[in-house]
Amino acid sequence: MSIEAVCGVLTHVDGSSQVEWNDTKVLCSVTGPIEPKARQELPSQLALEVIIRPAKGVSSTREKLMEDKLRSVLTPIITLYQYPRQLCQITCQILESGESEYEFSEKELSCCINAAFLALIDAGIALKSTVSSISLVISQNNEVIVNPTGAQLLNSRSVHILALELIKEMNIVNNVLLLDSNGDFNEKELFQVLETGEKSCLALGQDLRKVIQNNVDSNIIQ
Amino acid sequence: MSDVISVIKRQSGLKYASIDNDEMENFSSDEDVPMVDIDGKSNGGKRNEAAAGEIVTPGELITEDPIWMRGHGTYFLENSTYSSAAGTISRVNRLLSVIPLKGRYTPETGDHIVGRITDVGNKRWKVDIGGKQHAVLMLGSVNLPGGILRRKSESDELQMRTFLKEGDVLNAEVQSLFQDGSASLHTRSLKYGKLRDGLLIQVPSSLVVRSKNHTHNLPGNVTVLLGVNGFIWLRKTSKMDVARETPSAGPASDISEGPTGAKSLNPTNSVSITRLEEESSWKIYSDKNDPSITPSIRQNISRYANVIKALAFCEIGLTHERIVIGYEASIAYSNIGELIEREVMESIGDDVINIEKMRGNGATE
Amino acid sequence: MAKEIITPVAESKFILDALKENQRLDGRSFDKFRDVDISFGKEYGDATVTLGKTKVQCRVSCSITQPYEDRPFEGLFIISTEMSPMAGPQFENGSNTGDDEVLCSRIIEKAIRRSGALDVEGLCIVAGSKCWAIRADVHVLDCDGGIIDASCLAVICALLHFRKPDVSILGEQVTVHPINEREPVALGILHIPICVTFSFFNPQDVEENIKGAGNNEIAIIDATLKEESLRDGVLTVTLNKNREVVQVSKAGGLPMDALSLMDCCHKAYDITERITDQILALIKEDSQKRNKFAQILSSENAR
Amino acid sequence: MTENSIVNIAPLSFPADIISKISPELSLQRYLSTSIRPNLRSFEEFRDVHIEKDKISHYAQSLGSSGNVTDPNNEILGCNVLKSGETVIVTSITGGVVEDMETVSEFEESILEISNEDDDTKRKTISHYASVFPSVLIESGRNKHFPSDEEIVIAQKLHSNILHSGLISKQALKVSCGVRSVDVDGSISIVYPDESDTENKDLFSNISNKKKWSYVLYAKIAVFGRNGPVFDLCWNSLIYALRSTKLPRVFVDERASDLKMTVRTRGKSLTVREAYEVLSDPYRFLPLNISSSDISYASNFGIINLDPEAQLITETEGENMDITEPSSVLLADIDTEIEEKNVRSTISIISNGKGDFKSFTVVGGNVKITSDIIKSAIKLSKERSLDLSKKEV
Amino acid sequence: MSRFEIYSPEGLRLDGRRWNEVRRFECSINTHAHAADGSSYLEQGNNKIITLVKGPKEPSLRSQANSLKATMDVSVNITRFSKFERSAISHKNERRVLEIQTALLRTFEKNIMLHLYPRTQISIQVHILQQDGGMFASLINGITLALIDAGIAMYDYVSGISIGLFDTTPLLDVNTLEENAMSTVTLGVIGKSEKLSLLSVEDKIPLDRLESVLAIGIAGAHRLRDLMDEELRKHAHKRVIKASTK
Repeated sequence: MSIEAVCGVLTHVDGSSQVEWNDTKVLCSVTGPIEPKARQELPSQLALEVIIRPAKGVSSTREKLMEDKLRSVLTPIITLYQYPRQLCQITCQILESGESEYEFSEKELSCCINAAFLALIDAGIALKSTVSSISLVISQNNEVIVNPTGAQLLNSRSVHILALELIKEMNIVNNVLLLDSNGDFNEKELFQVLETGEKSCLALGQDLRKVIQNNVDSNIIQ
Repeated sequence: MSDVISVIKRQSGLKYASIDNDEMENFSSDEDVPMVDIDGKSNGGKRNEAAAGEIVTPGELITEDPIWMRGHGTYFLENSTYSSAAGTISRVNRLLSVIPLKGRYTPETGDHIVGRITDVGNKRWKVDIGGKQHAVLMLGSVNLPGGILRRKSESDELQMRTFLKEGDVLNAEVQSLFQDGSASLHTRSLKYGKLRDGLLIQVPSSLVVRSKNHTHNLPGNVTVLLGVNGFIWLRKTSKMDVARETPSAGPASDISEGPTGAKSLNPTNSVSITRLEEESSWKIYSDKNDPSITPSIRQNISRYANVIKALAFCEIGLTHERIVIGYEASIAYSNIGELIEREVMESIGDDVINIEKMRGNGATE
Repeated sequence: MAKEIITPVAESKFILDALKENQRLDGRSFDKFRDVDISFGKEYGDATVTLGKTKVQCRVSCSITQPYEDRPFEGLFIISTEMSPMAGPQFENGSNTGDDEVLCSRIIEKAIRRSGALDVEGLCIVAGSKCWAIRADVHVLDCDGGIIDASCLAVICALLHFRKPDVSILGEQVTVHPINEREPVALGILHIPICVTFSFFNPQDVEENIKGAGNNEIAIIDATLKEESLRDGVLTVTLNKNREVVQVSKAGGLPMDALSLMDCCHKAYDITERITDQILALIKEDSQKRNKFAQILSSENAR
Repeated sequence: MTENSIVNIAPLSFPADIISKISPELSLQRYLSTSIRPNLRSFEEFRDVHIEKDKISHYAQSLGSSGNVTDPNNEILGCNVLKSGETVIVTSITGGVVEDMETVSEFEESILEISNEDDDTKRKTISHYASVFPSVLIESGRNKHFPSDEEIVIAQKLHSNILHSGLISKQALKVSCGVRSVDVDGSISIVYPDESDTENKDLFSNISNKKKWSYVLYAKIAVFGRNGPVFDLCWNSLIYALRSTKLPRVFVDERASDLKMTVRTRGKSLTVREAYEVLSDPYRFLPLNISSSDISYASNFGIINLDPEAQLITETEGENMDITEPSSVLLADIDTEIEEKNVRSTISIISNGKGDFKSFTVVGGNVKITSDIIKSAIKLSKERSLDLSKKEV
Repeated sequence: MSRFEIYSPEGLRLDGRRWNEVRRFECSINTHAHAADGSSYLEQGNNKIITLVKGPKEPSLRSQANSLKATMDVSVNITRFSKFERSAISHKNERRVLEIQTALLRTFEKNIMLHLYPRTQISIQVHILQQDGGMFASLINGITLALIDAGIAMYDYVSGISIGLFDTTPLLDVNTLEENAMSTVTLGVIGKSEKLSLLSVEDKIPLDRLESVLAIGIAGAHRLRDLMDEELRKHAHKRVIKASTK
């Protein structure tokens, strides 16, 4: 089932987007570039404050790890040097996790990456290139499933999240921004995941472009 | 509002039997005055004008006569004037104001005050004078070593701490007031400057009676500096003080020697510009106390301090005569420490009032 | 970084003058509550309330824990209201020690938890050793004023919408039946508290308000963010349908005549009735929709 | 400066350590161009790892001496000290016993039984596996009371990787509870279900179906002398510690097993079964059986582009080929501040040396990740894991 | 504990008072002249409260100074021995205490003429030595007295009162036993007017009863205002006599 995304949902932030994919729903807001607090300020580049809040309960160490991964994905694609001594606040609120939180966070993280990307564009922050992210699973009978459901995650052999940097109208993969695989797998399966992942990331990239397209259309009155 | 349920006034005081459950409060025998009839006389302000000197409390209607100009401590709605503080009413030719019983010192221009430096900042010192805000002492309005005529230079700014630093006590005069009522001080006369060889006590500023001169030499070789802001400095009488009291032979120009401890090098009283330079030498900002203070002088200083505290306790206005009378009355108590006992303080207070009445000179209002 | 909302003087004067002429920026009358739009998520216990531009989501989750020693017969019920910069630049992440945040969470606490809206005794599984712990997390997604009203609505709707797994007990042994095995059980909701917030403005000067008999202070219902930042006083009344005042909180602010406060309470009651009916209708409609194709939901082992 | 004098700008030259301070990037490139690294290791050379025999754990002392345990309140169940370069990691495992709250319905329990009868080599679903609860403390001299982001991220990564690696199954942590009975002549004997004969089977059955307990493992990981990313060192140290971990036997007093007590609160009466006082036996223990096939070791790599201008002008003529693709180089085992600061893209692999992986993390950063970089990283990680698995615990 | 009657049919409460009787109300001002500008000690029933007002003074942190009006802060210290049993944890930043502090601050912010003291700070500290119900109301009275003692300009008294509702009869000025047994309302009334600066209802009350409870409360509050006023005038009178002999 394809991704449903919409931009510009919130009013008191610079950019926002809501992404729903296969019963995982994430709302992301971007505020920036704004004045940072003294301790956050970086002399030469934009400081990123990444906040992820879970669907249930209060944010804990699990969300801190997801924030660290999201930050490592976003840092290379934003032109940080263009906003010295400024701050950009990226807040992702997970509305529906779509997976059992104790063991997994892959589906939520891939949705957060896509939502953050759309929100950054909605906020008009300069990006070097684009990103699209998907989660994959190798099931018990060793076949690679893209964008699994919560149940498929539970009885899988290994879980993977992949974020690729796309350039040239999101048709060409420039680099692997993040690949995080856990569970039992070998080299062959790893490359198989990379291959399948690449194809579906490109497909997702085109969907994201369409979302951005009609967001721009709706904003600019012809 | 449905009619306020008026509640019956209970005549006799109720003795509350202490309820067996001990944590219930058991009333002392005094009469517990429960609800008073709402529309009874005691509640609304008296319709007629509140007389001068009469006590008012916040929210009370003072007058409905629009001719009065409303001063401090009052607020008004159309032509009725209300009091905004608890205190006494003062009507001075059509200016109506309420003087609060207690309040912090409000600086007036020309006040002789004692203060403590709290902050050294860009070309100014912040001085705590016990008021609503700290006063400001500009670098420009201070005597600098090397005489009055020296121009202020950059290096002075850097050396500000060598003149006056945090914690120093000084006496000064209020030069002007800012828009929000805070004071700007100056010490451009030898009378003012850093104080040493003594002890600082604080009393409510309303107790210090304003007079022409606030520096008095007291018997027992002690000098008192009554700051109008309630900060009082007691110290050993210096040569300066002696020179001040005895009418000086020389042309007593307006530059009277200040008790800033600046030693006059030649005892002759001829005042000359050169002498001024010597006087305002580095000594006036030295922090060293005079080593030759004898224990007896120290005792006198602390006795005076306790006397002043006693007078303040009895809320008696502080004047030169009363302090001396109080000192003499306190001789009866050999142990100075005893002076701060409640009974002793009250007896000193009474003695001062009685002796003063006997002497008939009364308070120099 | 929490940056105060500073409305320029010209704008604040304009709003005040408009109020003096009985006008509000968004054209609403003084007593008009913004229309409430409530939507439920896929999983049980997920309600999102939209009040004009204000958007608040509440998620209810459950787990099994040990009851408190001094209350062996009662389950646990926790409400957490944490703000995030998503709601607006004036909020810091996870901060709930600011004056307004404390007041907001305390009012919701009094309105729902202390007032016994949720029957905590029904949460007890084995007295003294095992009970349900219900947790309601309020996420403020967008803040355009009226957070307290929207959050209280969101929590109540989420509680009504929530179903916990069925539990069977034999002796000490407790077995939890996953949702696809046995129909989940609803929570016991004893009454439905609805919060209504009034904002007060003083058109004349202060003396008139204190001493004057005029009583012409302005009271508006459900202020937007701009009106909130300019108001002189605030009153939050919580009522339920059976004419009970659940809580009232006027924490200082512009002194108001007792009569006009009573008048506010009566206006609030009419709004309460209307919204309660709206909620109950929506809940019934949602449960019908669910039973038609009770699709298999992921099992509810919350953290 | 007079107009006509030509200012000859002599090239400034600084000693190496000053360059590393002024522009660490340049100094790193200079090192790399001479194919050695600032820490004087070759590109693909790992720091050697040295581990101490487990001396301080509760059981280590008893095994050493005559078998009876010297210090009963030493709660450490397993421990490991790992030295690698300047960094020392001390991991200590402690444990606790907790009652199973989330009891699973018979329906799900039956699935559990069926699945673990058949071959347990096939990987089971994740709900069969448990994990350790680590807390990481990187000693930095300041006494701070709340963990920094880095410590939280490492601890959470360790927790989720152990869970996903299937190292510890929930069965391994199940408690088979013994009963302490006082015989008629006052002698205390503790009997355990799996050891005792069948006659007091019923005694155990009524306890086992009443309450179920399981062990919980906590790991305290202290890092001294941090000199670069430490996740892989922490993982390896934790694995060694787990391999040496033993679980104390747990028993319950006999008379406590069926005592009931009524409690009256607030007008309601309530019968509370005597809470079982679960005690741990200081002498008897069981080794923690972690599945040996799932033991795996971690290694980390960094990738950096070689900046052509910064190359020292070397004689080899190959130097003047046109630079189309900035050649990137794989560095194994990042350490020292210069490398950590300048290497943006990292690979972290946890593998068991036989070609299977447990975790594989690639952070792209600004360097192009090609498949042969990944292949060479995999090859190196296999060798690394092999020699780490040979170390004696 | 045996169920004893909170309110007997004859109309007597636990401590023997009638429904409309206020507890013993004794207050004195200028009790800590050296420690603060304004101070008061209040005993309302078994509530014992010390209030200290420092200011208008130089703000401690430069950042707090507001150039238009004084800034205020309120800190309430509930001592651990104030209740019948000693409380295990200190109440310092309990949310309930934070809420009371905010409410008190916002009540007096509107009553004090802050614009007369720009760039200054007024800090109010309240120490609750003993509490026996209606604590919130006693805090209001304590602060009003201390502010007046400090000579700070304010528009009018703010008198606080608590009223319980025992199914239909309102009981004025409740103590702990009554507070635990029924819903209570706390009012902060401005001087002799019927304007409420503070209104707090913590438990359920029927809407139709609220009006009569407010009416009783306001009458009670006026009563307390008169008691405070009486004490103030006595104290002022003493000082004026002493001062006139200067």
